Amino acid sequence: MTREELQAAITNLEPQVTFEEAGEFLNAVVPSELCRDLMQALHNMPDLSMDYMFCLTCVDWKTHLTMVYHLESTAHGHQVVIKSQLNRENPEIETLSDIWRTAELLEREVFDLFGVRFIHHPDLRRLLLTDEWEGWPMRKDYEDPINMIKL
Amino acid sequence: MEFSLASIADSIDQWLNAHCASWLALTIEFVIVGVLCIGLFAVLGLVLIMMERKVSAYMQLRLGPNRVGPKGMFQTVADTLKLLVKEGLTPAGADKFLFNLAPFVVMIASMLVLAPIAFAKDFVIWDVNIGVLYVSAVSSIGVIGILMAGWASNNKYSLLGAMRSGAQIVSYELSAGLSILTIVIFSQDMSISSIINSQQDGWWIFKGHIPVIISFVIFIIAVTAETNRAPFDLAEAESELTAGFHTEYSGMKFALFFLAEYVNIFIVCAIGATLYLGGWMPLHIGNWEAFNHIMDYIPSSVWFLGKTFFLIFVIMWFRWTFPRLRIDQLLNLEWKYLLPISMFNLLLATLVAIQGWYF
Amino acid sequence: MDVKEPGYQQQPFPGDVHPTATGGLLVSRLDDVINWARSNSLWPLVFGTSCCAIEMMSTASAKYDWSRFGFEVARATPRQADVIIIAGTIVNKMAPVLKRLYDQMADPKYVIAMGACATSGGPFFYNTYSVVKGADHVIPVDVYVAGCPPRPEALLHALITLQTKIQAGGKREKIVIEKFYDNQ
Amino acid sequence: MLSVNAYSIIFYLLAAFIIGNGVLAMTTRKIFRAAIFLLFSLIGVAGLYFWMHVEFVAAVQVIVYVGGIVVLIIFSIFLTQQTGKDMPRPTNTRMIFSALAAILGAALTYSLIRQYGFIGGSGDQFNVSPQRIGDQMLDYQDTGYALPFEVISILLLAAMIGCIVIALKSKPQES
Amino acid sequence: MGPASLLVLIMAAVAFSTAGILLSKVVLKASKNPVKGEPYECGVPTIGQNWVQFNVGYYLFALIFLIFDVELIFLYPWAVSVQRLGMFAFTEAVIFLFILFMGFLYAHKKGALKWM
Amino acid sequence: MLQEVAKTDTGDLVINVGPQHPSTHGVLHLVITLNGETIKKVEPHLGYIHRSIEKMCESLSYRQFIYSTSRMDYLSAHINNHGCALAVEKGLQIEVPQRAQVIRVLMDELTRLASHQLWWGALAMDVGAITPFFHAFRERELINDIMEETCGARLTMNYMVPGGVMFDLHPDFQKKVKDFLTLFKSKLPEYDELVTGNIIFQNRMKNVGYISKEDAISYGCSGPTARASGVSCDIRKKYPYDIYAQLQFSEAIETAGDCWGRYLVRMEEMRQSISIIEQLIDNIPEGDFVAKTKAVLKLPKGEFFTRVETARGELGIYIVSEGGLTPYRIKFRSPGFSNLSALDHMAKGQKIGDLVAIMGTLDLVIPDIDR
Amino acid sequence: MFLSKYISEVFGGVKSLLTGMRRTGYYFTHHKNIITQQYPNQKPVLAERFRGEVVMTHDENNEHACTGCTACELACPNGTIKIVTKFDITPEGKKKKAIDTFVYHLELCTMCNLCVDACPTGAITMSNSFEHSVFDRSELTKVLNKPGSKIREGVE
Amino acid sequence: MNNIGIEQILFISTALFFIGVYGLFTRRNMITMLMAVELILNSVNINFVSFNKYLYPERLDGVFFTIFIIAIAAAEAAVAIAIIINIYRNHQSIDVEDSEEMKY
Ligand code: SF4
Ligand code: SF4
Ligand code: SF4
Repeated sequence: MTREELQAAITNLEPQVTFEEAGEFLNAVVPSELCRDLMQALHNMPDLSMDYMFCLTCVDWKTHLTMVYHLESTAHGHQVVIKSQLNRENPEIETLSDIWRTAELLEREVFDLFGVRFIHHPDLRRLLLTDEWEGWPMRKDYEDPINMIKL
Repeated sequence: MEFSLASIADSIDQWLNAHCASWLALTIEFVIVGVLCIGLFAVLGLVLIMMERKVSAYMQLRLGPNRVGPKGMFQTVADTLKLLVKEGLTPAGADKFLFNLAPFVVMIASMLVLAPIAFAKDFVIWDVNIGVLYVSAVSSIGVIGILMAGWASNNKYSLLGAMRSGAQIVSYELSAGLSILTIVIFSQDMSISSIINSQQDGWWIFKGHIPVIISFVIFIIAVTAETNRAPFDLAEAESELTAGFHTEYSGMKFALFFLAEYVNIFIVCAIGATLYLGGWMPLHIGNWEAFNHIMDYIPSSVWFLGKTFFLIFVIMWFRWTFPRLRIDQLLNLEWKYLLPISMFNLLLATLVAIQGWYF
Repeated sequence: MDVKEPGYQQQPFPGDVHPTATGGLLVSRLDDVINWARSNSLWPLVFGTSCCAIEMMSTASAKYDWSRFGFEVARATPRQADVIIIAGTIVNKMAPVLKRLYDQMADPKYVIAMGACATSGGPFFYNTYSVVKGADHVIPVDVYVAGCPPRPEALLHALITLQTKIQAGGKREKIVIEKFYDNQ
Repeated sequence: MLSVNAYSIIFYLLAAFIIGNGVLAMTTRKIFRAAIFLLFSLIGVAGLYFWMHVEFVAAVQVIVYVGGIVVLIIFSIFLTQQTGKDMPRPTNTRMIFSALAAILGAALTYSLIRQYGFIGGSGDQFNVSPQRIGDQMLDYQDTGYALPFEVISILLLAAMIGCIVIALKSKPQES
Repeated sequence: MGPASLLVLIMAAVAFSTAGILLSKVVLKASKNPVKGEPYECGVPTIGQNWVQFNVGYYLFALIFLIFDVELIFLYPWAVSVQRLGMFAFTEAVIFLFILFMGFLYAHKKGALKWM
Repeated sequence: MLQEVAKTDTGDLVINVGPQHPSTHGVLHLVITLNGETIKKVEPHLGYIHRSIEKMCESLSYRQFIYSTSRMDYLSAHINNHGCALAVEKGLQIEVPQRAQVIRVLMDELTRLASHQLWWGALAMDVGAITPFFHAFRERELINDIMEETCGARLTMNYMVPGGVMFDLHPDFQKKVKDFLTLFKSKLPEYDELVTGNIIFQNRMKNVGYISKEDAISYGCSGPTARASGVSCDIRKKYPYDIYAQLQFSEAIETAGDCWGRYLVRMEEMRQSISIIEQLIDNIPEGDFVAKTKAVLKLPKGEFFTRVETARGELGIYIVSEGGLTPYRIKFRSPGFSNLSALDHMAKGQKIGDLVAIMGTLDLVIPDIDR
Repeated sequence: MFLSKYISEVFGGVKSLLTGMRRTGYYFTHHKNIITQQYPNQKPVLAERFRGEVVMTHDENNEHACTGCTACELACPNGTIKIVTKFDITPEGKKKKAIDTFVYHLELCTMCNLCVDACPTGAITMSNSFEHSVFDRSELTKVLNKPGSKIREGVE
Repeated sequence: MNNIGIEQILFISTALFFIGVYGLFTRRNMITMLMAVELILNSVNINFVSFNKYLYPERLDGVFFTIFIIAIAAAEAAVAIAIIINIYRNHQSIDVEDSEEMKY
């Protein structure tokens, strides 16, 4: 599918989605409550069949966090980026780990580094850092005077 | 043949008996035997480990130890000395008694097997009349030492490794036993000396042709497995169980396991050489008197050691070539291939022996 | 904890002959022999955390072949190892593990810090939140070797350096580190 | 070839070894150790056979008991026990009564043996070569053991089938 | 030498091992720390108990091994005599082995020799 | 007492494999639940080499951050650097000279070869054959020598810079590469003799660690791991970068999905890499090896995503720029991370010995996973 | 049928094993394939581009080309280089910035070559030396400008 | 010291027998009970061999009996352990008192 068709199809699925113009992929921004339903549809719709999640990450914009999901269809070859904004104080979003199995570890990583809580995630624990670690190190305001020596 | 170990032993015996009371002479002889055995143990360990390192090095395009002493010959000496003065720790949670007993059991087992082995003509500690049976009996004590070590260490890897090697050793004892039987059938005796004497006119591997060769192959495979050598080294499979049953052992206690492993290799190869390649018996061909006579000039101990080291080399060759089997494949190999084959081979050998179809 | 027992430091340097009691003479010789054995039989623990481990493997490989020095008996368990070569970055989560491994080694034990990361945190010294700035914050290190990664010869050189240190009975101050390569 | 004294010293050593390990095997509260002491006791018995110059039986004893039964017992201990834990102590009364019964029984039997006063030979002419055993075992006359030889194979077959049937019985429910 | 040599060998082994183990105790003053005595499990504390029971199929092999082992000891005296006694002894062994082979086949068929 | 025992003992054994374990190729920590020798569950614990590279890159300039990526997947150091350089070039819209592109691809493929050689030796060592490891390093050392001569380092080269490469090729480069290729092609049959054909090895590999095509996609597997299950996912084919589009090579695909499939795919990839190098080695165009760039690079505001095929699979580099001197956020989508997540799926129901084989064929590089 | 498959399996397996053994046996007997370089005895052959450590080149007059512009310090990704500058009085009486100490933390350096690339005057280069083993890590912190060295005339 | 005769050997076997009996009485664990039984069987074997050797040195029947007893002991041990393990699987315990309601 071309970018336009994809855009139309997604709008069709979820009218609240907005699109960003720039970027090499189609960037769709979806409210966090609707994210899971949209994703489910993207994965299951036969003409979309976004079965390959090749990246899942989060960006801290100081005012809010943005979840970024990169999806691709191995059958059709089209890609899309879904973004979803979360508030910084209490970031929460539904898990996708049952749709894409790879999301389980990736979401744990995002939880570990950004503190985003994934609702219904089967096993949400720190992944990379020790269990006693405090704070979310990839956030922009993270300070750690002991471990972090600023250049 | 003026020079022979047997004559030296005899003269010592005579000299001692002539000069002291018989009980003293006996005690001294025992002490000499003990010291000799310890010496043999130590030397075997040093030589075999060095040999292993060099063999592996050459197969792997490297040089191997060459910097400690001339041509690296003292490398294992250094290792041994270091192990001697390294701490031998006992884990706090271990069953201390059994943990420390296990190396002794393993050592005693492999020391005991030395008794019936004929190192040269008439040079044997105790030519027991059930020779080969004795060997397979006593060597099975070693497995208890391994199980003990594995259990007493209070470590999961050790326990797993010990269980593995227990199952493996007992399984492969069967086919080793069956292939030994083949030779017993041909030579009609179990004692090592008469087995060797039955090869006066040719080694069994030549005389007994097909059934003996099959049993030889099975024997080599089985003893490789019994000594826990690659490709059957699951008990200490580094990549799976770190170091297997001796994970918690250090210093000299570990060295004893290590040493016993190598001495066991020597022993099984000595048995293999005795059964199939005539032990210390020189290469004799039927009744070619001249040829046989020439061969007799080589001392019998050289024959024995030569054959044994050849077999040891083969076993090392296996180790540095093959990947390791998985535990179920290992047991499959024994129960599905080696055991049935050796059972049929046994009958075949009997038939050949009874009908006199051998040379 | 301390690897270098004070008893050893008081022993004379190899070659010195004690003119006093025979006992003293014998002990000093025995000590030299022991140090010789220890230095020539350094069995490393298979411990590599990252990139430097690959160069450590290269050192074991045929071209560099640390078995020439008798180092090749890499043990998987710390109980049987003599030297732990810290090949790679130590991060905060790994530090307790490293400490534990070191503690579980049987005496005598030696440590080589291989590469920039193990010596000082190296490339990850600044602006990282999870890297230990040098393995010597965790365990005592005997020999440091810089480089990122040090080439296999450099690791061999570190091992030779460690050997000289052991042979001298731990008195590092007196030992001159010998260099074999000069690039002119 | 050994002097009489050494001969008997070895015997007493063996006796002490067998009985000592037997007692330990029956009284230790660690089950794995019990198996090991049992093993030593059995090895001691094998040593006794060697001492008596019945080498074949000694070897059979070692092969079957040490290499087989004890290994099997150890495996079953691994399988069924919390091997690190001590076994519960038997109650004192039971211990005392059992000990009394055993000691009294032993005393009685031994006194009977003393009374009977076996007049054995020195056993010197006793010769048990494998050839003799083999010949007699394969002999189908009255003195031979050909029939038991075959029957034992059936017994072993039965045992094997029995083991497999029993052991595999509860397998499916596990997995 | 007779069976007494076994005693000698045992004593030699014990002397050798004891000497080796004691030497390090004499020469080296080992350091102590609380972690040293703990079991080594790849550098992290162990999970759960170490002396756990073990649900493994090893024991089935041991069972069958035991049976075959007994068979083996009967074959030894047979092997010594068979060549002298000739065909009759051969048939006896054929029957003996055949019966056991049946058991082996049974075990194989029942999957007892398959890894659990 | 009866109930107590029944509750506490399920006959399961939980053991740790790693973080210090010879078969985890680094500091992966796996907590394995065993029933007998059969694996019931594998739970990876990561982070033992989490070096916070992503955070660090946020304070490094666009020229500087590339070096840190060679420390991630150090066996594909060039390819990582290549990906980063591509991302920066995408942002700055730099045209890379032809010569630089060819050099880059040559280096990538040499790296891939070296990485696969190491994998081959390490896999053989994991399943217990030690000699192949040394034979693999014999050839690998030759590549290292070539690298050292041209790039100045053996492992962490930092050779690719935005706009091209750091140095021109060494004059001996072509000859050395050709020598190496002839030698390596004569040694490949030896690899087969020693390992591929070996019956023990085949039995260790076949029907072990199976993963289906759907599962492989769902787990986000890429690279040889996914291709062994029949997923066509070679970025060099799908989204060709630099001059890959003009090259003749085929994507190695197997359908077996087990360790044996992964083994065959990697062996085939080695042959493909050889053919790529052969196509290029005589046709290196003349010209600049680096494009003229400003001394200080500033990416425009926006998001840039590049995907490259490392020896382990698809590496994604996601740069968010706010227009400053340093990236605002960088995320490395590492192939090993996703491949690792499939480990539990693959290892369930297999033996411990198989776990080693599975990890060996996944070819994990732990710093690549932890970053 | 079953039997023939069984037998061919056994023989195939044995043959594959023998092939492997032939290969290792070949190497065992052909020692010319050994590729070991005996490092301390044999000098290693290093490529001239090999990056072993950063050095500052000094000519025979003990002069270097570093102006103290700190470009290298800025280019270095991990703060390996610290430059302490001072002001020299030139013969003309003008004040001129020059380096006092050029501190180089070898223990931090990643041999990435970025500093050498950045240096406008080519004052620093990568050298081949690699034997950096020390007993004390503070010995790895080096001062690159030799004592008493001066900036070469004409370098700006 | 006297020469060792049959009496001393019989003393060992008696002692071993009653040690086994003691174990059989005090132990409540099937495996240890099995061990006790093995000890008892061994004492019998010692008797057979010694009678054979000292009283009827020209014959071999004692030896044969011993061998057959060992064989049967092995078979018995195998079956016993199979049963024990089976009981354990069903009852999670091999204490004899716990498995009185055994359904076999
Ligand atoms: S020093 Fe360099 S090569 Fe070594 S681990 Fe650290 S980053 Fe990797
Ligand atoms: S070395 Fe070069 S870049 Fe660094 S301060 Fe000196 S002149 Fe400037
Ligand atoms: S080589 Fe790299 S790390 Fe070393 S000083 Fe230069 S810029 Fe810094």
